[in-house]
Amino acid sequence: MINKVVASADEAIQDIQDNAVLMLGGFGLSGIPENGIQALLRKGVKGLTCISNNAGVDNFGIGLMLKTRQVKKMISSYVGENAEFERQLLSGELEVELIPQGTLAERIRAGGAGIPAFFTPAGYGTEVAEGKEVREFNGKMYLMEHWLKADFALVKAWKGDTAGNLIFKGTARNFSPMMAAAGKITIAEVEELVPAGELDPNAIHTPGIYVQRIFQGKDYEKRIEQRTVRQK
Amino acid sequence: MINKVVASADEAIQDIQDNAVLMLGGFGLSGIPENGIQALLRKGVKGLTCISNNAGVDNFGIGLMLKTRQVKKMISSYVGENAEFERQLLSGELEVELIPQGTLAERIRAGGAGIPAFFTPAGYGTEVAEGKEVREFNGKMYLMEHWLKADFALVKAWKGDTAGNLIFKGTARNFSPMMAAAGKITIAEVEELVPAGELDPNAIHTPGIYVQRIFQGKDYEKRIEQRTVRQK
Amino acid sequence: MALDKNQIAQRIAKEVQNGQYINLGIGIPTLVANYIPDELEVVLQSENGLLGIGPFPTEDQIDADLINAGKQTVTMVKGSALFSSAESFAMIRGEHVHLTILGAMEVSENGDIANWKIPGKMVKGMGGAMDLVASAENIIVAMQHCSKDGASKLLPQCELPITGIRCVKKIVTDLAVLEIDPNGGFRLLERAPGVSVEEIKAATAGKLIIEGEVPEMTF
Amino acid sequence: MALDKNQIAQRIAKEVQNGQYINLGIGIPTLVANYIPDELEVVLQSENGLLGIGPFPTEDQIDADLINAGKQTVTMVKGSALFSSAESFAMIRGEHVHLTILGAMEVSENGDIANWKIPGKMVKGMGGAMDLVASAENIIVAMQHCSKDGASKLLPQCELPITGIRCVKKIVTDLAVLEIDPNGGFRLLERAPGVSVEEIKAATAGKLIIEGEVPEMTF
Repeated sequence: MINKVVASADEAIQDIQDNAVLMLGGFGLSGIPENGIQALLRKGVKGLTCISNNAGVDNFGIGLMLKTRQVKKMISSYVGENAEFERQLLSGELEVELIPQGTLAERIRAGGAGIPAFFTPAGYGTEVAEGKEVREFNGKMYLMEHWLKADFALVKAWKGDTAGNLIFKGTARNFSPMMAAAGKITIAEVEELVPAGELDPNAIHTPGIYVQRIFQGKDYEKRIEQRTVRQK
Repeated sequence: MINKVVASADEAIQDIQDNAVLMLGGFGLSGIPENGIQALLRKGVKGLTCISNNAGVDNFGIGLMLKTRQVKKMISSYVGENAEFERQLLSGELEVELIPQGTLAERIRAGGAGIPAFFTPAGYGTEVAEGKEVREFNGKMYLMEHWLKADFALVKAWKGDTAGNLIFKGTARNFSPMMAAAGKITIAEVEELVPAGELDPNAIHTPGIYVQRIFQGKDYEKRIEQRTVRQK
Repeated sequence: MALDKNQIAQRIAKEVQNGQYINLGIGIPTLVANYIPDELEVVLQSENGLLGIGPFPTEDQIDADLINAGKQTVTMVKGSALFSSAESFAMIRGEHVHLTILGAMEVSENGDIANWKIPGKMVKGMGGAMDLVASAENIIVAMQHCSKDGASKLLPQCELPITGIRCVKKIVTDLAVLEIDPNGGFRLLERAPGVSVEEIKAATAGKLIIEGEVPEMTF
Repeated sequence: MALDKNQIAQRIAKEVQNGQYINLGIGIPTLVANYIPDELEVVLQSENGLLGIGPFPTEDQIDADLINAGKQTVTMVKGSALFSSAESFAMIRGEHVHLTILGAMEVSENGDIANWKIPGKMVKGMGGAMDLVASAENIIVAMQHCSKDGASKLLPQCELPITGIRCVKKIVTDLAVLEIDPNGGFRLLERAPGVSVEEIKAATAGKLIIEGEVPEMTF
């Protein structure tokens, strides 16, 4: 088996240059590559295009990279938890492309799966359709949407092995499996890194072929956005 | 949770009528719905269109339904293990549509995922491309391919629960997860049927939403086509 | 008297049918789950990758890796399944989810819905709403009949950027239950208890269709 | 002397590079696995849903639910992963598989390949071959230089229905190693031990490019 292990987040991201296109896994703050984001902050790389469903919150996740002005453009579906984001957007400092969430997920899947374009009904008749090819199939209208790829994909998994196989946990899986496949270089950080052979081959969410580098993450904060509880 | 359990294969397939379009899971004889096929033989339903990667062998799997002339048309990628098949094909008794295996898998996935068409490079420049829309993306040529759906999908899983969640085993998974999603009515037979809550939600291959009926299968033969062994 | 949020949710819960897979949007729609009768077997889908949403967790059950689409901590029920966002929207786009309940800023009399953007003021993004409204076979909107400044949200046509066209089937507001007529118009089905047809007329800018006696809601 | 099947496989194994993900077709390509040096870290992909094909099983390891694309019983290695056919061809179509080795009935001098159909005689289907040749960055063909009746299988253009166009990079036959020249033609790289350039010329119907001394193969 091919060994994909690198020593640290800093080593994993060392060749990410200014103006790179990145994908970052996560839905809200759940499943974001915390270690990778910290390393990007340390490296100070700028002009990034970040493809991520959300943009973090003011002081966590991608929100930290917005504060340091490292992000030139966000490609997301929902960014409504972030005042700094809204400020940069309204002032024109930040480019933003908003994409329906299912279209975003499928465009990323298409990027990994070698499908340059596909048709979806989402957004037909709305401003999302502007400039896009429209076509009718079986009496329903659809938009043609193109694949999304990235120079680097940063994903965070629950468990991973030295061959790059990944298992996610709960709803922290979200966009990460598709992003892992759509990144030219995919960097996986994991809560628990094990030798190849220790994960059940039948339970793997992301096969190692999609992962170029993997490292043992540390100090996960796993911040919760909406802490909703009930009494026992 | 919605309970999807039916008592038997015969009950599960009772409303499959002549001329129905069926999808049947399996690669070669691995993972085929043995109980469902036996029930179709008993019911004697005719004029079927069968979408399945292979057509079984002479005396097992879909091959049995070819012998009884229940199949009007096969949509497959590889059918080279079946003399009766070849005879019916050359005599014109059987219609056959051959599709590249990856295109077949993706067309079925598209059917389940609400994507009416997509582009793939497979088959460009070959007779598979005849009559199809061709388009260039980033300097490479692609064919437009359409979704495939079925009136009924018959799949066989290793474990399933009463809510219709499925886990497959080994390479017996193959086409079944996509077919489960692409069937209007999906019938799952399982080696082991357990109450909802006993399967790990994180290890499920086919979420129960795609399965309308599930039953405990029996008497699995699991015939092996190429028994290759090495000495200890 | 106009309904409160919980009463709107309670009235919508009556629309739920046995055996349905349901996606509940953020806000009032999330509250619907509290009113679905126990005898109905239904499954709640969360578009971030969960079928079978359970109640909020107790303190000791909280798991940062298990949230709903509103980023709230949740639990799973027996028979839940977890999956990726691509699989989740395959379910939605492929019309496997039977019922979508979501909020709106505006609904037009032909069933258009606007709920994602106020130009120059608010840019949160559409999230999964555009996918949901483009594909669900039944879409019910939960909202206030009028905005805070008293302007009707049931319009001849939407003024805000729309989320989807000709997709809304039914609307439950604090004042009324209405359905979109296939030929255009809000057909008034039920009044909130104590709310008159005249009050609803006054609060509806789009074409209101009234036929015969309009009964009061029951819960 | 012309190579036997195992020698063809052995020579192809020299093309394998460290770190590659490789898809091996049915027949001679399957034999290549036996000759990949142990010191290379490579992973074999089977398009029916397995990364990390191991050796054939011993009698007591046989599992009907674990086969390769040739329907042969196989085992897994440490670090294997299982997946669906859609995921498998996502890997292939998405160019994550670096090297595809497959058999052919005919190869043309511009790199077209035919290997799935003989009109009126044989209809087995293309299986995954059309997907593989449309997407792999490196495609090596393993085949006999001539058919059983002595006709060359290296042609100016394919006569049988083709599987893919301009895709083959290299060909290893019982007589020679050749690569497809970007401008068309079979560039002769190596001769089988004891086989002369003249013999290869005589067995090649398409344009053969010979430059300087052509060395004998080493294994």
